[in-house]
Amino acid sequence: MSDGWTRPAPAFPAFPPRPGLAVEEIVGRSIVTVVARAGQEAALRAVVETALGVLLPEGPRRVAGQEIAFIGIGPGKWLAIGLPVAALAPLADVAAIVDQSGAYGVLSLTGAGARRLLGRAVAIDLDDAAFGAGSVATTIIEHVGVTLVRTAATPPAYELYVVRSYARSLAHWLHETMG
Amino acid sequence: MRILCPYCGERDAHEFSIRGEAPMTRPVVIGVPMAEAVAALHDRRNPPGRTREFWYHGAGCRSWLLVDRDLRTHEVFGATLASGAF
Amino acid sequence: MRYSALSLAWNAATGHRFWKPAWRDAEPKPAYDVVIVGGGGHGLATAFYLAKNHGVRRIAVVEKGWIGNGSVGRNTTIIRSNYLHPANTRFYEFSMKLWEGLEQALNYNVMVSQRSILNVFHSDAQRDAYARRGNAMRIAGVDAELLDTDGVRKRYPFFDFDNARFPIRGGLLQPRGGTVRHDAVAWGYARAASDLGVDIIQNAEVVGIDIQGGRAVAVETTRGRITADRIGISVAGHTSHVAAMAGLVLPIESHVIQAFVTEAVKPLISGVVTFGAGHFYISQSDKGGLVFGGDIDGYGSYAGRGNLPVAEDVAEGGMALMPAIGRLRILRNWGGVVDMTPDGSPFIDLTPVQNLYLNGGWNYGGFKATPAAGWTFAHLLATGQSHELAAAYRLDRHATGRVIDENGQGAQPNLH
Amino acid sequence: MAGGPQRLASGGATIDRGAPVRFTFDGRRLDGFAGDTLASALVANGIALVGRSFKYHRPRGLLGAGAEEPNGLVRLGAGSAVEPNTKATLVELHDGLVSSSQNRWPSLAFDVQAVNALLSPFFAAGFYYKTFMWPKSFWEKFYEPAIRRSAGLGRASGLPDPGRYDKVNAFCDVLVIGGGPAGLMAALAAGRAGARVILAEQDFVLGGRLLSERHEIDGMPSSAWSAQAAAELDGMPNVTVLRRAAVFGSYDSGTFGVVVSAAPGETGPRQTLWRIVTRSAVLATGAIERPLVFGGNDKPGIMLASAVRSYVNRFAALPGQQITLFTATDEGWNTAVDIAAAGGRVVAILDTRREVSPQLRALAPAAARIFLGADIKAGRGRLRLTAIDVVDRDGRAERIATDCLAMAGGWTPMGGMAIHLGGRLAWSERIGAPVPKSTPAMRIAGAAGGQLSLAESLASGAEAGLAAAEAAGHAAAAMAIPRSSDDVVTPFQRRPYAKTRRPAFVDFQNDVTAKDIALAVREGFAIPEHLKRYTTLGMGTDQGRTASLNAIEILADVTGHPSTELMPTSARPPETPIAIAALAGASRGEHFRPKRLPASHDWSAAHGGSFTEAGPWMRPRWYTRTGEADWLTTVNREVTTVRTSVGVCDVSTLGKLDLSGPDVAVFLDRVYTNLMSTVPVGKVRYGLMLREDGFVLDDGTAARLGETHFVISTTTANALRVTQHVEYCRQVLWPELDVSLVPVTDQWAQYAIAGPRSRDLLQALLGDRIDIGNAAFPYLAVKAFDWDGVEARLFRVSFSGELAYEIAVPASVGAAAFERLMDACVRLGGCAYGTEALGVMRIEKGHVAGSEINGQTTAADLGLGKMLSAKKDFVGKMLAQRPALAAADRPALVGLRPVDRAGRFSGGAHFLAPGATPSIEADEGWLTSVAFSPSLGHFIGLGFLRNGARRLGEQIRAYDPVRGRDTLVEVVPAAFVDPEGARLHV
Repeated sequence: MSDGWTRPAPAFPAFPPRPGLAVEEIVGRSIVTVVARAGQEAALRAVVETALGVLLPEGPRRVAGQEIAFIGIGPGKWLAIGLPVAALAPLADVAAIVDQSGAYGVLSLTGAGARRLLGRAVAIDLDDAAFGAGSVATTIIEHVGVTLVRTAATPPAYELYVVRSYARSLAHWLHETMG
Repeated sequence: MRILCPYCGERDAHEFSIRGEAPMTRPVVIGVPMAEAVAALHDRRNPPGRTREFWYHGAGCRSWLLVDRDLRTHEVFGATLASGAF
Repeated sequence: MRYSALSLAWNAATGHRFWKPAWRDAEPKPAYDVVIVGGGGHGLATAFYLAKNHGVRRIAVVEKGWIGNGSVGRNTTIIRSNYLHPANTRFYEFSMKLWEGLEQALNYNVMVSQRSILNVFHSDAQRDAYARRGNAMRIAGVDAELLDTDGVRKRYPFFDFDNARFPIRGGLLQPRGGTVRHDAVAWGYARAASDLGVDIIQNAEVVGIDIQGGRAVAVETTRGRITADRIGISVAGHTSHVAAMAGLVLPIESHVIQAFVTEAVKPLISGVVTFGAGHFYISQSDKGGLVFGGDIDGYGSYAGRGNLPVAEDVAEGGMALMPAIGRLRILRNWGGVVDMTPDGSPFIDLTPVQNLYLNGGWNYGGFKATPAAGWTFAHLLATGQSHELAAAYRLDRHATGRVIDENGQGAQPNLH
Repeated sequence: MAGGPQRLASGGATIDRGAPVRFTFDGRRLDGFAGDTLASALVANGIALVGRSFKYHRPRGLLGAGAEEPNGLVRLGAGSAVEPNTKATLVELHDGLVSSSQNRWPSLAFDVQAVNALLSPFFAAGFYYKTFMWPKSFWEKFYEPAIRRSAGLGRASGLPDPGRYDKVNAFCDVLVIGGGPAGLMAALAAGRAGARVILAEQDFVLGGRLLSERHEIDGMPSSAWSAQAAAELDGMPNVTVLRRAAVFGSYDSGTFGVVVSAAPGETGPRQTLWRIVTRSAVLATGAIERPLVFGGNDKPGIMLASAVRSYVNRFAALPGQQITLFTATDEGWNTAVDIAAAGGRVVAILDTRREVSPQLRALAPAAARIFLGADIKAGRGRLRLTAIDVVDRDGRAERIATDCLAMAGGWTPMGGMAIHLGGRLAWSERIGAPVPKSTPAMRIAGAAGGQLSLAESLASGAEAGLAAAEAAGHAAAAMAIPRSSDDVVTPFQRRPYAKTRRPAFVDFQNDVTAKDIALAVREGFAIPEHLKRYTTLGMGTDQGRTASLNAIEILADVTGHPSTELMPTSARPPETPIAIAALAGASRGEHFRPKRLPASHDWSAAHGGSFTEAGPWMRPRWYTRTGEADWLTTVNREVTTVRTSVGVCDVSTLGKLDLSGPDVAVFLDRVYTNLMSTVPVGKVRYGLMLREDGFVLDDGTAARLGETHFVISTTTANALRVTQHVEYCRQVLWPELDVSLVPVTDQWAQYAIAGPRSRDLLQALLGDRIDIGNAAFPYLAVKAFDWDGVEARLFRVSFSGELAYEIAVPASVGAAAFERLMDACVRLGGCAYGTEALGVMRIEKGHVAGSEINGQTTAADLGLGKMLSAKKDFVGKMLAQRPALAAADRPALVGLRPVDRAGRFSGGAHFLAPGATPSIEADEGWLTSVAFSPSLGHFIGLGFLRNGARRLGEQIRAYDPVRGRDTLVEVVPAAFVDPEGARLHV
């Protein structure tokens, strides 16, 4: 029995649009941490490919399939985006599967202004040559840990994963910096 | 100072925290003579030159790294995952 | 030449033509009773007290560069004795008493300025921790006061009380804390020691320690070999590699700590202040510059310079505590090399090598300790026995567990 | 005349005569133009006296026209926006600018403290160290306050800086520092080659000396050429041009710090800190001119010759009516030429050299008298230069009336940034100064590298830019060097330091004279570092730019050591002074550090929550209800409600780690002191972790959700440190164990439901979704269940000592879950409770927290010695056996209550025996945590007492002199309420 209270609450306040920059929260996205068991990375890669039709990225990259995307966040560690934890059951023999859907607030940032804004924020080279579509970086913005994903090249599009408890502080910073 | 994290790529050192010089032996386990255990945890060669230290990329991939660095110049020669350091 | 009202007037009248060097720039002799390695504040103070208190006559201080070039010339000039642990309380209070009479002892004005030190706190738990420390001080006969928010506001109305991320709930005040003109400490001790016959030998870097039959007998320097009955190492920041010349491996890491000074402004900050919610402490020099600093950079370093993130962190702490300093400009920024220990406390002790003695591991607390470190290290060098006030600063305390850990961070030097 | 009475009718490379600007200096309303600096506008208004020196309060005028300025320091702005000690030469003039002079009272022209100058025979270098010692007590009462009163130049506002600040990260292939001829060429070369270039220029216009000299490049005036180059750079997509950008430091791994200021009137941050990471840099910071040291060389009106040319050529402002030139170089003569060309009057040219070339002589304006081998015995005048006493090579003395003297003493390359990271300088005989050496990380171009002529500058800039671009992988064709007018620079001839009876200033701002240097040497301060520290030479806001080289030369003369041995070996940031606020950026006030907010935050804020910081988190301390007189009333009500009914508290802030894998139980056995492998699935166990050194690190719970699956909790304060520690154990110590670790603190919102009616609350809320009867769900049970479509976990754990549960749900529905809990809670007569009530109840139960687990205590100290398993090894076991940690007489945890139950005490009090005289030896321990217990009606406390375990029933004093209290207390067991724990199991 569900009376609608299962609907996740937004983590961020709303961001009014600005010229060349749209910031929107993506609410309710499934996010699951997948960690390969010791020595099982190859096996995991095989299972993911057969079961989900996706090649697990090496390193900090994003690879997207039909329903699911994987984001590399550490050696043998990924965030699986888009499918609920139950759908990842086939991976359970070779990986730890931990639901994090409640842990993150996710922002999508699009437009020419997005790169400029994020460039102020992260100490990472966001030049197309260094951080093109599919690039991922787990880093910090103003003392807040984030995972930044470049989802598209043109117009520049990014997703920003922030733990929920810090979302409002980060939103304040974004509001200030967007001017 | 920037460190080439073997997973994340080059990052500023402030994303990391440092545990200190890597001891040559596994630190402390029961059965080691007390003097050795005390030395393993506390003593440092601390050379005015190149050395290996444990760094933790807490703001990135959360890997423990062995960083090869010169204490006089801050030149970072490289970093590897610390798994299997002992 | 003794400094007096008369000598000053006479020299002013004669165009200052007859002043003599403050200390003799000595040539190394082949042998001494005691050789002290390191011409910093501690080394020079040790030489002075060896000559003054113990009558040792043949003393040399060998310095690799120019005297005062180490920690004594690169600190934030703070003196205090607001410690929690009895071993530290006793030692630093003794040091404070020596500071209070230093001008007269040295006939040199090192400008001891007891304008108070205030540690600001932000929570009930921090208040209790500071009360514990303040009470420990009072029990040991050291001055301490616990201020509430209004007490802090009265002294420092320009702190950020109302809009702060970590509101100020009070502070622990040591009225006798303050600052000292740091370079003058080196010069004052050098002059007084030189007057007592101590040889101060600059540009003599120690490159080897000669050990025969387990006894240290001489130092090899870039200006030749010098034999000595006793050798004392007092080379803050560089302890590890000098000790390594005697085959010693010590519980010490060298780290960089940055400090900053602003352009001079009219008096704004009366005493020394430390911020409990960030890494920041500050005072204002007699010339008007705000002198401030924060945490160590955190990584091992002999480079004597820090990096930008820590400078930013320090500035953030400063702006959080006192946003009135925002438009003042940083004029100089320097990095000092400090030897950090696993419990944040120093060593004044014998070493496993006979006749070789160590004064080191001062973390970032060495400057305020200068007189007492010199006094007690001189005692150790003269008698071979630890001075009772420094008896806890033993090299074997990590083996016994008698650690002196003021902040409870445990055996990781860079966390102290 | 528009733009000031001394404004020339035409010319001026950067001023906009169509944009008049009004400003004030010391209350006087004055006119200038957009494109002026405050300094140039003052010159144009005929104002020579701009400030007072630090020590002697001597009247001072502008010396330079740029960052080297030691004298022209003003207080800018008003109210909270005041900016003291600002170099007028670097202030971009704008309409409504308010400025005033400093360090004078009552006025600039009449300054009472100028009396100091009369005492200057006493105030020689090092004076302080020799005096103020008699009698001892006078130092503190009289001397020091007097010294402090005269401290400083400007005055800070004392009000919060109202400015906004920001930070930017940037990455490039080539960072070009300086936008003069060499910098422009370097940026053009690298930019055309396709490299990512950032060009940073401190000025608001690119061009550097090209704006101030009447050179020609490619047949056009040099200022026009630089405007053309600037336009090309501005148009390149791969080039970023930063104007008003002060590069202040070179840091490790190619990182540079730059402060970029907003243009006047620009909205947005006042200043922005750019953190630039570059593959390599080109240093093109130019050189600054050296003053000449002679008696009275500080009279207002005496300037650097290059500054005079800047004022005349760039700003069309004439600094005097009768100008003289005092030069040691050929370039100096250009000054006379430029003044004459602008219609100014050059009275005389004094060259220190005994011979000059006929070509040079031919440059002199016809009316100017020429003195060779000349020296100046004295500059004369009180508030402004009126005359100079000149001696020529034949010893003839003459007084010449003049109101402006231009000094050309050679050049000092600005190479400091090249040695921030430990590079070396080399002495150049050609220019008589130290110059930095190029490295692959930083190539030196133009005057900064001793390439003083324009042609050399342009060529070296192009070469450096190309090399830097190539090093970053951008192949480039060689670049054509533009033709430039000839300005061949003759080798520098050293001028011996002339002895004079009058004060001859080396450091203008700090009033250090040539005599002071000689005195310092006499007293043994004979190397530059000692000299600097003893005399304060070079320690002013101009960072010794105009003083350092003259000081070295004088030192060389006095000591006989060659200059090459005296040159600086290191330099440190900041290269130019930078505002503290610029380094801090936006992290200020409430936003000094980010806040973590639990999912219940909005509910708490709407229901009387009063918040406190807990590490990075904000947590409710209590929930005030209308009519409650004070916080203690509120907390007492919350505690009593929990003890008698039910309460709900957000405990999401505790750290949570999800651990799984085949070896997880083995792993946890090594991490915790007690056994975790024996915890049955579906049960929770309290656990203790030690640091490797044997002291307690943290406590928490481990819940076994499956055979190979645990979730463990940490305290709020230690969450990050424990995560790091457990990762170290996993990755470094035992990589052979197959264990995965995922931090899940943010995934789970977790709420404590405590009190005798907590089961009723859950029953009402959950019905038959989960059996929570005591049999099915006993103390320390854990179970996952479905809560109306939400994955939830229920734990039966208790911090309060009551029957209690914790329920966890994904944080994304945490707010809704908290509302459900509170609805049910309120219906039962319960309430939400905050950290204060939580604290009271844990003290009532004798549970330890951060005040006890403070990094200095052992398990035995905490009364938890039994948790050290004898059956296994674990982190910290070995070193916990060190004698001092295992000693029996360590202070141990006890409970305390006042003997007079109405009495009170506080945390931080120390224990002394009744009647004992306070002393370190008599100190027997201290109180860690104190609370008023509404359950018992009196204060209770926990503390560490020497031999505590054996002293129950004793009376002792809680001695608290910093609060003025001394309370007799009784030692009792550290559990005040339900010591048997019966309530946990009902």
